[in-house]
Amino acid sequence: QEPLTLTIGVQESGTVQWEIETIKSLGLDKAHGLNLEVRPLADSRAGQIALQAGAVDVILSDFVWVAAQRNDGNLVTMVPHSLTVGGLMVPANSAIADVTGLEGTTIGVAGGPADKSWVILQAYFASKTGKTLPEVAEARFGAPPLVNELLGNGGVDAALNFWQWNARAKAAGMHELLSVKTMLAELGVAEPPPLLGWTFTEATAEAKHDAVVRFLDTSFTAKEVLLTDDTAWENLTGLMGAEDDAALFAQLRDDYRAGIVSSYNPEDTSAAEQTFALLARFGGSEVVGEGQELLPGTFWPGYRK
Amino acid sequence: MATGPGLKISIDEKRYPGSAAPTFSGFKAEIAPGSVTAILGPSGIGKSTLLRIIAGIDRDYSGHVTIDGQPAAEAAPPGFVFQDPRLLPWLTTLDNIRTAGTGVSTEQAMVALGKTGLSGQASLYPHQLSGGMQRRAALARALTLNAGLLLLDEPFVSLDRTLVEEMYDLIASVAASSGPTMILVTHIVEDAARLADRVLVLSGTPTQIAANLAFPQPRNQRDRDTLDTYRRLIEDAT
Amino acid sequence: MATGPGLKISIDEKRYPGSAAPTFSGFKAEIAPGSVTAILGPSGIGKSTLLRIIAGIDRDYSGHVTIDGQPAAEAAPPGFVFQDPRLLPWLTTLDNIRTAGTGVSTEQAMVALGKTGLSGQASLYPHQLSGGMQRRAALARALTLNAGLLLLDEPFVSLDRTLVEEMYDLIASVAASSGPTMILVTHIVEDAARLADRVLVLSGTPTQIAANLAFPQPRNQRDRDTLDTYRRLIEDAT
Amino acid sequence: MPLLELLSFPILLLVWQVLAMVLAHRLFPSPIAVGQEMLRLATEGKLLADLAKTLWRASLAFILAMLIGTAIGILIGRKSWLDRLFSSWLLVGLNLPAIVVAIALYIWLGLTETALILAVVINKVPLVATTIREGVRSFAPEFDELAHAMRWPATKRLRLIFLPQLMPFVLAAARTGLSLIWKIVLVFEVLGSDGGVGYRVSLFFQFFDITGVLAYTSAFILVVLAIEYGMLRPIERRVLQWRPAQA
Amino acid sequence: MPLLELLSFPILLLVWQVLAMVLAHRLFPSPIAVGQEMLRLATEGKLLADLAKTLWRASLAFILAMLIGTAIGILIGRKSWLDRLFSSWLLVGLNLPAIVVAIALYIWLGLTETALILAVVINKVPLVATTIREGVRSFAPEFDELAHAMRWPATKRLRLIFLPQLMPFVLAAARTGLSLIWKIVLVFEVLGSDGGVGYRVSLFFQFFDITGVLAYTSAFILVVLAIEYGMLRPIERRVLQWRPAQA
Ligand SMILES: Nc1ncnc2c1ncn2[C@@H]1O[C@H](COP(=O)(O)OP(=O)(O)OP(=O)(O)O)[C@@H](O)[C@H]1O
Ligand SMILES: Nc1ncnc2c1ncn2[C@@H]1O[C@H](COP(=O)(O)OP(=O)(O)OP(=O)(O)O)[C@@H](O)[C@H]1O
Ligand SMILES: [Mg+2]
Ligand SMILES: [Mg+2]
Repeated sequence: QEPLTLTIGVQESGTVQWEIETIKSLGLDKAHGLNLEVRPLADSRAGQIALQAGAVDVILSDFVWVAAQRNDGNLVTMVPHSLTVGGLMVPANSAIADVTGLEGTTIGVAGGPADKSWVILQAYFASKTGKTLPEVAEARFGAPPLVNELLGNGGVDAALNFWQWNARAKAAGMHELLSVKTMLAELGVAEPPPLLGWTFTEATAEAKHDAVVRFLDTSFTAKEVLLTDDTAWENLTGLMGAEDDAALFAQLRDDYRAGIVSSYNPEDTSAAEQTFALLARFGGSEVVGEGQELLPGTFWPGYRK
Repeated sequence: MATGPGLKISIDEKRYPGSAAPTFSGFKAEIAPGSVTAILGPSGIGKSTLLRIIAGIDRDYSGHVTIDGQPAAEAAPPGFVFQDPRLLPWLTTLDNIRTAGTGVSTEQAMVALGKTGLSGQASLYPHQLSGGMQRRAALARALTLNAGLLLLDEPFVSLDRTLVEEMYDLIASVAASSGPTMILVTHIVEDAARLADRVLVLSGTPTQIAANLAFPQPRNQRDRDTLDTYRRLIEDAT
Repeated sequence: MATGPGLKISIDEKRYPGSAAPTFSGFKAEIAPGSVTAILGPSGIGKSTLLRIIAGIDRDYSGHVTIDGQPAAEAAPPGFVFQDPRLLPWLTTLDNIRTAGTGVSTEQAMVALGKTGLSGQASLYPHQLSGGMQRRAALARALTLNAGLLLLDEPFVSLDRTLVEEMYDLIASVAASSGPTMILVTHIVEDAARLADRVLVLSGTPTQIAANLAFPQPRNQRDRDTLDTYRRLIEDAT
Repeated sequence: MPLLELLSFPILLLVWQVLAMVLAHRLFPSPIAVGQEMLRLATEGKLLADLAKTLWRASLAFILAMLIGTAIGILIGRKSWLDRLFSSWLLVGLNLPAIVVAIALYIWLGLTETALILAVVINKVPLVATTIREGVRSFAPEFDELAHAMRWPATKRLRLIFLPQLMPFVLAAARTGLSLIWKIVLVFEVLGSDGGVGYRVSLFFQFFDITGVLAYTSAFILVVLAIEYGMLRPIERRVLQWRPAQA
Repeated sequence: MPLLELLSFPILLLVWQVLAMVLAHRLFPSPIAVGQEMLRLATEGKLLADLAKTLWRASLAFILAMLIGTAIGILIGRKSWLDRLFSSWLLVGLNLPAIVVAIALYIWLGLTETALILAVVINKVPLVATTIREGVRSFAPEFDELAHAMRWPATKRLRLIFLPQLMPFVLAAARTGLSLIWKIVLVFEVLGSDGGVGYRVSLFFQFFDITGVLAYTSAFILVVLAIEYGMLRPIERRVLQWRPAQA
């Protein structure tokens, strides 16, 4: 089998590197007849630009972005990669016992007012108390590490952050009051939605169909390995930034495993649709773009697992 | 009638950075209160430098220059006509005159402009004035303050003969009314003969006083003979 | 021996923006090739303006000014001594002289400096020169080019009597050797009497030629009587 | 002829429109599309509120930075020992990435308005100071002599000889300064704030909504043009009227 | 007294060290820690390669932007009809967010070195042009008259009267320009490149590794200091030696 070449663009600092490293160290791409080229990127915006500029074939992106782009006429499509979500963190000795305790506090939010977790938290808060969270609590928006920092030094009372930053906070003694997964479940979204996915244009899917399929196979194989094989994690400690911190290592590994996608059925998109609808209702176009529902084709029909 | 200050000048050494010989070395002079002293001497001898030292602008020398006993730099501001007009280009002629001191009123400034024949130019900017007009504006500015000490570096250059006569009268009337001490640097023998009661002629390296002539005042401007004598005396000395 | 160009000046109207009256209106003059013309007149009458028009700098007027038949702005560059020294502050004296034309050699420039008594100042910057030195440098620059037309706006100001004599000799020798057409604006009767073979006296509003005197050349500089006559003639005319 | 001034901007729009029509790319919207979007965002969206927020931040930071920077620039330019001692500090300040300053201030002062404005000011001051210093160094010494002879007090010197000579440098610093400050504010609003043009632009950018980005940008540029032609130019004309007219 | 110049930087380091010791905060590393990290990154990491990449980009962009910006600034400053026609374009250019330019160029030219450098140049040119224009407008008309009388050709005018009068503005534009360009390069390296200081700094930032950020920043600042004291100041001294010494 002649190896096919595919270029993916991934954030050099992202958790996705754990999977890439596994693929490379085990030679999984070669095994699937794929020559996987990896272009490191600085951040997610760089990924979007690289995809638009045609510098890479595949990037990692969230499904809301894909839906919004499709709505805008930019025909991109995706296959799920990760289910991990963030959660609401509080210090160990916090007086906040549950979500109603957020009233009158200052909450640090990673990203900004349009962050998806923040919208979901507002929906959840409204369903529990009937009040509008930003009116009864003060929100401070900032970059993820900044939010963690402020949680650590008392600058905020609670923090809504991404999962890998929460893992670090947990390792530093903070505790998760409520995960976004729980919030979604109580809001009626039973299954966790596939927030992140491998994203490519339909044109690429057509022109490099086989290469894309082989890449997805490779990816799912790697996920399988990471899910079941502890030894595969051993040489990832450096990438994880947990060389001499066993607790952090375990925390990151377990949280990562909890979010691994192990199957994919392009017809079963109900979790994504429900989440999208929720986001559209509570967040509006700032969060989901101009479209009000998840357009068909957001998830690539050309693959299943 | 107030009388201007007396000056004691004693410059041990004044040397410009980078130049081989000092401009002044062991230079001494005294200037009597209320006198009009004309300074003559070849180009580049140090006349303007001397005025800058007296005005307290140049302090990069060793020695003592006192004005009524006070160090030059701390004495009251002199009225100074520089060798170039040195008007502030961003102010009108009128406003340039008004910078002479705090609280110079428009009327005062207009009077000074009138005396130098610039009433019509009050609202023009310096670059709109002719060369002679600029110099007259500089003279008007220096006279506005009624300073006790007037330092005039070739003030009558670029003026036609009629104007020069008017300026002689103006200076003579200032001398007569408030009696400031005046130091007048000039190359024109006539200037010295008409206005000065003392003439210092500079020469040599380092600069020394080569001649020190005293002319009795007050003189009669119509008395051509006396003026001719004075003229001849100065010409002989230079 | 080349002879300088002849000038035909006919200014229908020259009015500065914003000023009520025109500076020139219906002004006509002719200047003979190779002549030395002195222009006298009260401060602010328009002498410098006239030189700027002849040099082709000021083109904001109606009328025709031709130099040997060519429009002023297109004629060969004149040697111009402005009323202020106008040296480029960022160039040494020597380099300032060398800007006069393309390919002025250091030797040529040094010769010009020597003639104006500035050999020792070649490497100084303008701000390090005394007022009189700056003016001599400006004169040296204007003479360097051996231009056919020399425009001199009060070139001998700020010079002591000895230097003025030297400059008279210098100008006379230039006139004798290459015979340029020279226009000399001055307020000093002596300048005109010594150098000019024609004297134009300006006056009035708008400016007109009030007197046009011709003095036969060559003259003997030692001939005091003739000079005295000339002097008196000019004084009477102004 | 103010005709050229009036035509200048329409011509730019025309060029843009023609380019947009020739390229016909999703990411290169025409000015008409951008104009419509701007109108929509102003009426239905939060454009006006965002613009107000950003303008407030930018103008406050601008005024503070100009005042402090000019003062520092004059001091360093006049006293050569201060220059020798502090000009390497100025260089460090110039080259310190905005993000470092922002992080430090956000951590110490929290994600507050004060922190944002202070961060912008700290970022901009070295730029103003550097420009002004060059201006001060180019001062003509003869006016200094004049001031000296007349024994002018410091304030009179400042008003009569420093500021007029500094004017071109102040104008350069002001014109480039406003634009730089707005760009820095954009960056900081992305890092940590809950509104303002920068924040919204980064949202648009997430969806590659270039039309939205340009709508916001154009709104800001319109404000800058209004400031330029309504304020800066008239002031400039008054302040610089002494200058001989140029062709 | 070059003593002050030599002391300037050490004093800054001392102030920093003392502050770091007083605050003793994990996110406020001491200069010693930063120095060690710099050394480590230089020997084991990619600091030198990143620095080389960024320097190359910044210097090329700097030279191009200075040349083009100066030319435009002189043209607009001299011809008032050009100014009237194009100064609003310049304002638009000044206020166009870097990100818009970056996206446009990356998408049209791909993620290439050319696109990056071009984007930086486009971003910087209006700044240089604006500064130079103010300089040109402040030219003394008497030197123009002189040049006119002597019939100097354009090149001689440029060399003998324009450039010397522009010098303070060029110096201001160069000093602020280098720092601005490096900051823009940082942003653009984040958006579309796979190496360089900006790229690495944004990675450090994602882990809140302030020591790493400062190590890279300091390395660049050291280069700038070397350029300043090794090149800019000596050139400046030579070019400006005509100026009367100031106290
Ligand atoms: N740029 C200008 N704008 C307006 N008026 C001007 C301008 N330049 C000169 N003038 C006016 O034109 C007239 C003639 O000026 P000019 O410099 O030619 O006089 P001048 O004869 O050389 O005088 P002086 O002997 O004092 O040098 C003056 O009244 C002056 O105020
Ligand atoms: N800043 C300076 N640096 C070096 N030398 C200087 C400086 N200023 C003046 N000089 C020199 O000092 C000497 C005296 O200059 P000054 O201006 O006092 O002469 P002056 O007598 O006024 O001459 P003039 O009659 O030509 O105006 C000159 O030889 C001049 O070259
Ligand atoms: Mg002198
Ligand atoms: Mg004149």
